[in-house]
Amino acid sequence: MKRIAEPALLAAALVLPFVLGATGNEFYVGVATRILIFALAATALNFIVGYGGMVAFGHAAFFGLGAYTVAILMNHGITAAWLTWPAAAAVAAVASLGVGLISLRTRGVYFIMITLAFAQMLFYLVVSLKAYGGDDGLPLASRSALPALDLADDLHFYFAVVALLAAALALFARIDAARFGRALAGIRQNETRMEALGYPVFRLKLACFVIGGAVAGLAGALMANQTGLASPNLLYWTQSGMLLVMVILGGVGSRYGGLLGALVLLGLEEWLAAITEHSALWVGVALLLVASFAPRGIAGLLAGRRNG
Amino acid sequence: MLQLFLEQALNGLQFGLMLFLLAAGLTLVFGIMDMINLSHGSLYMGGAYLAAAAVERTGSFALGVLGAVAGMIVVGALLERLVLRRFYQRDHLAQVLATFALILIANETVRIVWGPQPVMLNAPEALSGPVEVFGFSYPAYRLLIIGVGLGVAALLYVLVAKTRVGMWVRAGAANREMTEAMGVNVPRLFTAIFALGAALCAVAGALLGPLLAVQVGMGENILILAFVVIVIGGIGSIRGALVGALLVGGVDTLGRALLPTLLRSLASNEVASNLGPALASILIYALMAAVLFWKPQGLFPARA
Amino acid sequence: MADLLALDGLAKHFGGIRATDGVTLDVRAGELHALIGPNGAGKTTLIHLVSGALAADEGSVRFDGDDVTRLTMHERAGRGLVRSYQITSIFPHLTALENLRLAVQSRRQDWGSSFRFWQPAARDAAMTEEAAALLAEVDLAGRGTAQAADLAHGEQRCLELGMALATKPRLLLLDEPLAGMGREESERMAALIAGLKGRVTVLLVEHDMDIVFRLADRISVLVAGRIVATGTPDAIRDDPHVRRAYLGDEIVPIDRTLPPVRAQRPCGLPLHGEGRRGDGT
Amino acid sequence: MNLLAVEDLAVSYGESQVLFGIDMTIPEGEVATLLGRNGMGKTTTVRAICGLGGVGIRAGRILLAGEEIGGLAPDAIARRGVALVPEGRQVFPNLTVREHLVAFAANRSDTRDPWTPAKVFDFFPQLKDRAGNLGNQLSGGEQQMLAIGRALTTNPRLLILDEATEGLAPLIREEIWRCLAALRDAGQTTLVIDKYVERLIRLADRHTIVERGRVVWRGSSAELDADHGIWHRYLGI
Repeated sequence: MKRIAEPALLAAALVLPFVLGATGNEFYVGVATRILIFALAATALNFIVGYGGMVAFGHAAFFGLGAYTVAILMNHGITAAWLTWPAAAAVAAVASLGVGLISLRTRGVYFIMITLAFAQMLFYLVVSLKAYGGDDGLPLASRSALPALDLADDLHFYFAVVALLAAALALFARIDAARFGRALAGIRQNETRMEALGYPVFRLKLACFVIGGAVAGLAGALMANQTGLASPNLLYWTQSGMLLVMVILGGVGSRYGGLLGALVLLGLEEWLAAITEHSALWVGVALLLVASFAPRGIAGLLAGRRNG
Repeated sequence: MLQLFLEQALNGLQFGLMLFLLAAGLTLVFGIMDMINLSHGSLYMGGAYLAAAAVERTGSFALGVLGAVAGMIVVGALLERLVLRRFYQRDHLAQVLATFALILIANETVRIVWGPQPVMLNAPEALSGPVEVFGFSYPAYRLLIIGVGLGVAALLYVLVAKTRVGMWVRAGAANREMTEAMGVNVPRLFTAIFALGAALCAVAGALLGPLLAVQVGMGENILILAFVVIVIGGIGSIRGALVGALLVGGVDTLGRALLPTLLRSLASNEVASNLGPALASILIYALMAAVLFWKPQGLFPARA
Repeated sequence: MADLLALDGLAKHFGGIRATDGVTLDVRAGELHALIGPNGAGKTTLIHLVSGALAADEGSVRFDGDDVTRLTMHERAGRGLVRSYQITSIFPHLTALENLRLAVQSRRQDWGSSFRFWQPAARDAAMTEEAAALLAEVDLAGRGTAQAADLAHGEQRCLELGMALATKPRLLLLDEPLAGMGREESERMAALIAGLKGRVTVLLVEHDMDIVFRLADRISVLVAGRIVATGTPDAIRDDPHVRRAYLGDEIVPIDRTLPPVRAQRPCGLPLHGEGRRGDGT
Repeated sequence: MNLLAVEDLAVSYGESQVLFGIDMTIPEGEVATLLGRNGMGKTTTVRAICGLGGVGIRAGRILLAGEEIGGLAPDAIARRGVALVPEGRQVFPNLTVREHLVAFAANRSDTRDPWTPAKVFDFFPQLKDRAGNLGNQLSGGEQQMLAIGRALTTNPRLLILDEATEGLAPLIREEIWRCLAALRDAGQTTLVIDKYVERLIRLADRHTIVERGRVVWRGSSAELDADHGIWHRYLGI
């Protein structure tokens, strides 16, 4: 089942823009790109929440920092994606290392709140950068440049996003099966026992937090390219809430949880906006229903149906 | 300079007291029911809108506030009975999802009823002017807010510290099962607490309405401040909420007023006016991070 | 024999309660040393202090000559001071084999660190082999693919012991390994513990006096946070001071027909489901 | 007249069944005990009687003065006159001693001479000195006295003590035994769990021994005192 599902999924993602093009819906290539970028950010958050067992409520900060890194570098004339995108991930990684070093001293609700606090600090810090747009954000002069692909072309950019998302999903699956991922699984289920076994739990969790932060930074770099703007709103707490909602909606700790969550939430928004003025109301109702009746999210629903 | 400081200190007190009204309900719900309620800010928004509607209908500010309080008590109790109660036993993630959904629903409902534009809520005519205090003039309406805030805080203190219901609430926060075993109907107590929290939100929403804009989304901005307050104070502690609220209100207001001035004496004008407001906003989050770093359970942990 | 573990004046207070009140105790290399005492005597607290789960207020813990009082639990574990848990502490959603492999993987000195992100752990053949061997050693051969949560209580206790062994401890702290077991299961576990003698030094906390007196090389008696006696099983059995102190209830005449220590055993064996949160603290 | 009657009670904890048909009665004014090794179902029985969480009643009935209370909410059971002094005492860390005695005060047995906070302070003079202290500032013995006092202020028809003297120093234990004897002499119906069988024989009228969730023996104090084989077989003594 799974062996067929994954290549099929990838094939569908690759064929999609041609179908949209053939049916005169090119506009939706942009929509799909945006959804997949959020899917990447949510997948990164899911690595922290679902694999590492840490409920972080400030992930948008790393997402936003990635966007700003690309925008600021471009502002200084550096446009090469192979430079700026890794730089975005690196900046986000450094930031998440700092945040994690302090936040991981706390547990549970306090961890939720302290990660939120740091994200808000970064939000206000970015707002104060008047040289880089302040409240209004920093526009990108163009898309980042790659030797082989023409990223300014929406189709090429879409393929780049698909490739990076697929790579990230594969990477996380690989990590999960490796020693590091097994250690995380142990920490998630019984942290005290892992300590007693002699695992450096703090450093393992920190590494998990940093990896998740770095991938979110990469997603931010893509987002800046997609919208042509690094906006402070990318770092605001409601954005962190949205990412967390995607993860919970899709399925915490499920490999495709982030992807499913972004797909369903943003897809639902897009669809409802087309048919009703008050789409947010129905999105809310849908989320409430999922929260009430699908404790393991959409991934749980799908798995449940397959097993049952 | 002294006058500026005093005036800003009063502003900080006023803001802190309003934050306390929001944080008091939030900390009880959080501490006792172990429930993260992101939609608490929506109750505040609901209170402001109801007050605006009631003032317009009755022409009386006082009646408007009372109407908002009565309305939000009903809304709060219904919300608890029909929706939130299902999530007490669930994990925090499910609570985040559900109450985030409630924010979306609340915002859109308000938009449907009152439209997307901000609505007007004016301070009562009689209090629109300034009065003399400590040798300088200060808006009378803000003094009213301080007065009401102090009064409600005192009432809450008596309720929680001196009455049997208050003892149940504290006992319930520390050990729910034992409280039930002593004969307290905890589910009913929860509904009452939630309704009380909604009433306090309504007071804050109605009183702050004339100062801040009554608009969709007003709850989200202040919600996070309320969370900061209760985390600083210690989740579940009313005393902690009061101390935390006054700290956050004071630090935020004084920081905004004084930091740019302070920076100007250290750096260029331009840097100061750019950096000042941001630093002031960051201040309270830095405060919270610092508190959690040294006291990971907040200043007044409710559970020993 | 040299002392592998030496506690000196170890104390821990909770509010006004002195859970551990100046414990001085030596465990010699290679011995099986049992710690007994009535409920609430502070045995669990002492285990926490030795393993590093709690920080001592006073006194010191020396392990193999080094002062480890200030080390964290995982640092002590890294030196070979390893505990098992009274309330079964396993990874419920991993299989029995994965539980053991994770425990084996914890030995950095043999395998290198867990910061490996690419190679699937399941393909580490040597690690898997060792985990499988341990599985057999603790009588769980054939249960490797079962989720730990689905194992019977006695099997979970065996798995728990296996995980502690997987770390190749030099000193193993066993906290009530027989808790909640039936007679047969207890005997099976006792045989497993007996099999450890000579291979690994053990500090055993256990309520089942039959088995303690059969297994232990030496016994220490903890009452109200203090060690009141240490000696061979025979010496402890005959020590009138121990009898009186251990019973704690001087008024009760000791005229039962059964051997004295057993006779006054405060009925032992906590079982899962009975909501105990450790004794006395 | 039986104040408490437990009839063929079967109970599960989560997935697994823990009690398999417990029968037990306590006549008005008597003291009964539940005996057995740890983990044999004593605390589960108490939790089922009090309606506390996690315990699911699969079969059987629990009658308080003839009225079915099995499956009621814990607060409803408490208001009908059952008061628990739980294992581990569980005083409220953030309430003062006086507040413990005021918060839940009621007269649930309609007695003419009800327990009041003042009367509890007379009963436990030690608590009076600490009236303003918080629950978590007390020693273990004081906490147990407070837990008993807290239960008494509800004037319960049935008082239940789970591990009445566990973890207490010998002298304090004696004081608890004296106080339980005084309550018995005042006519308080009581169910006690403890491990000091000799003391329980002197205190109580009737005893029930559970093993692996079943009643394996029941009888009077005289019968239990006479047959030490029972002690050995079921209590490991």
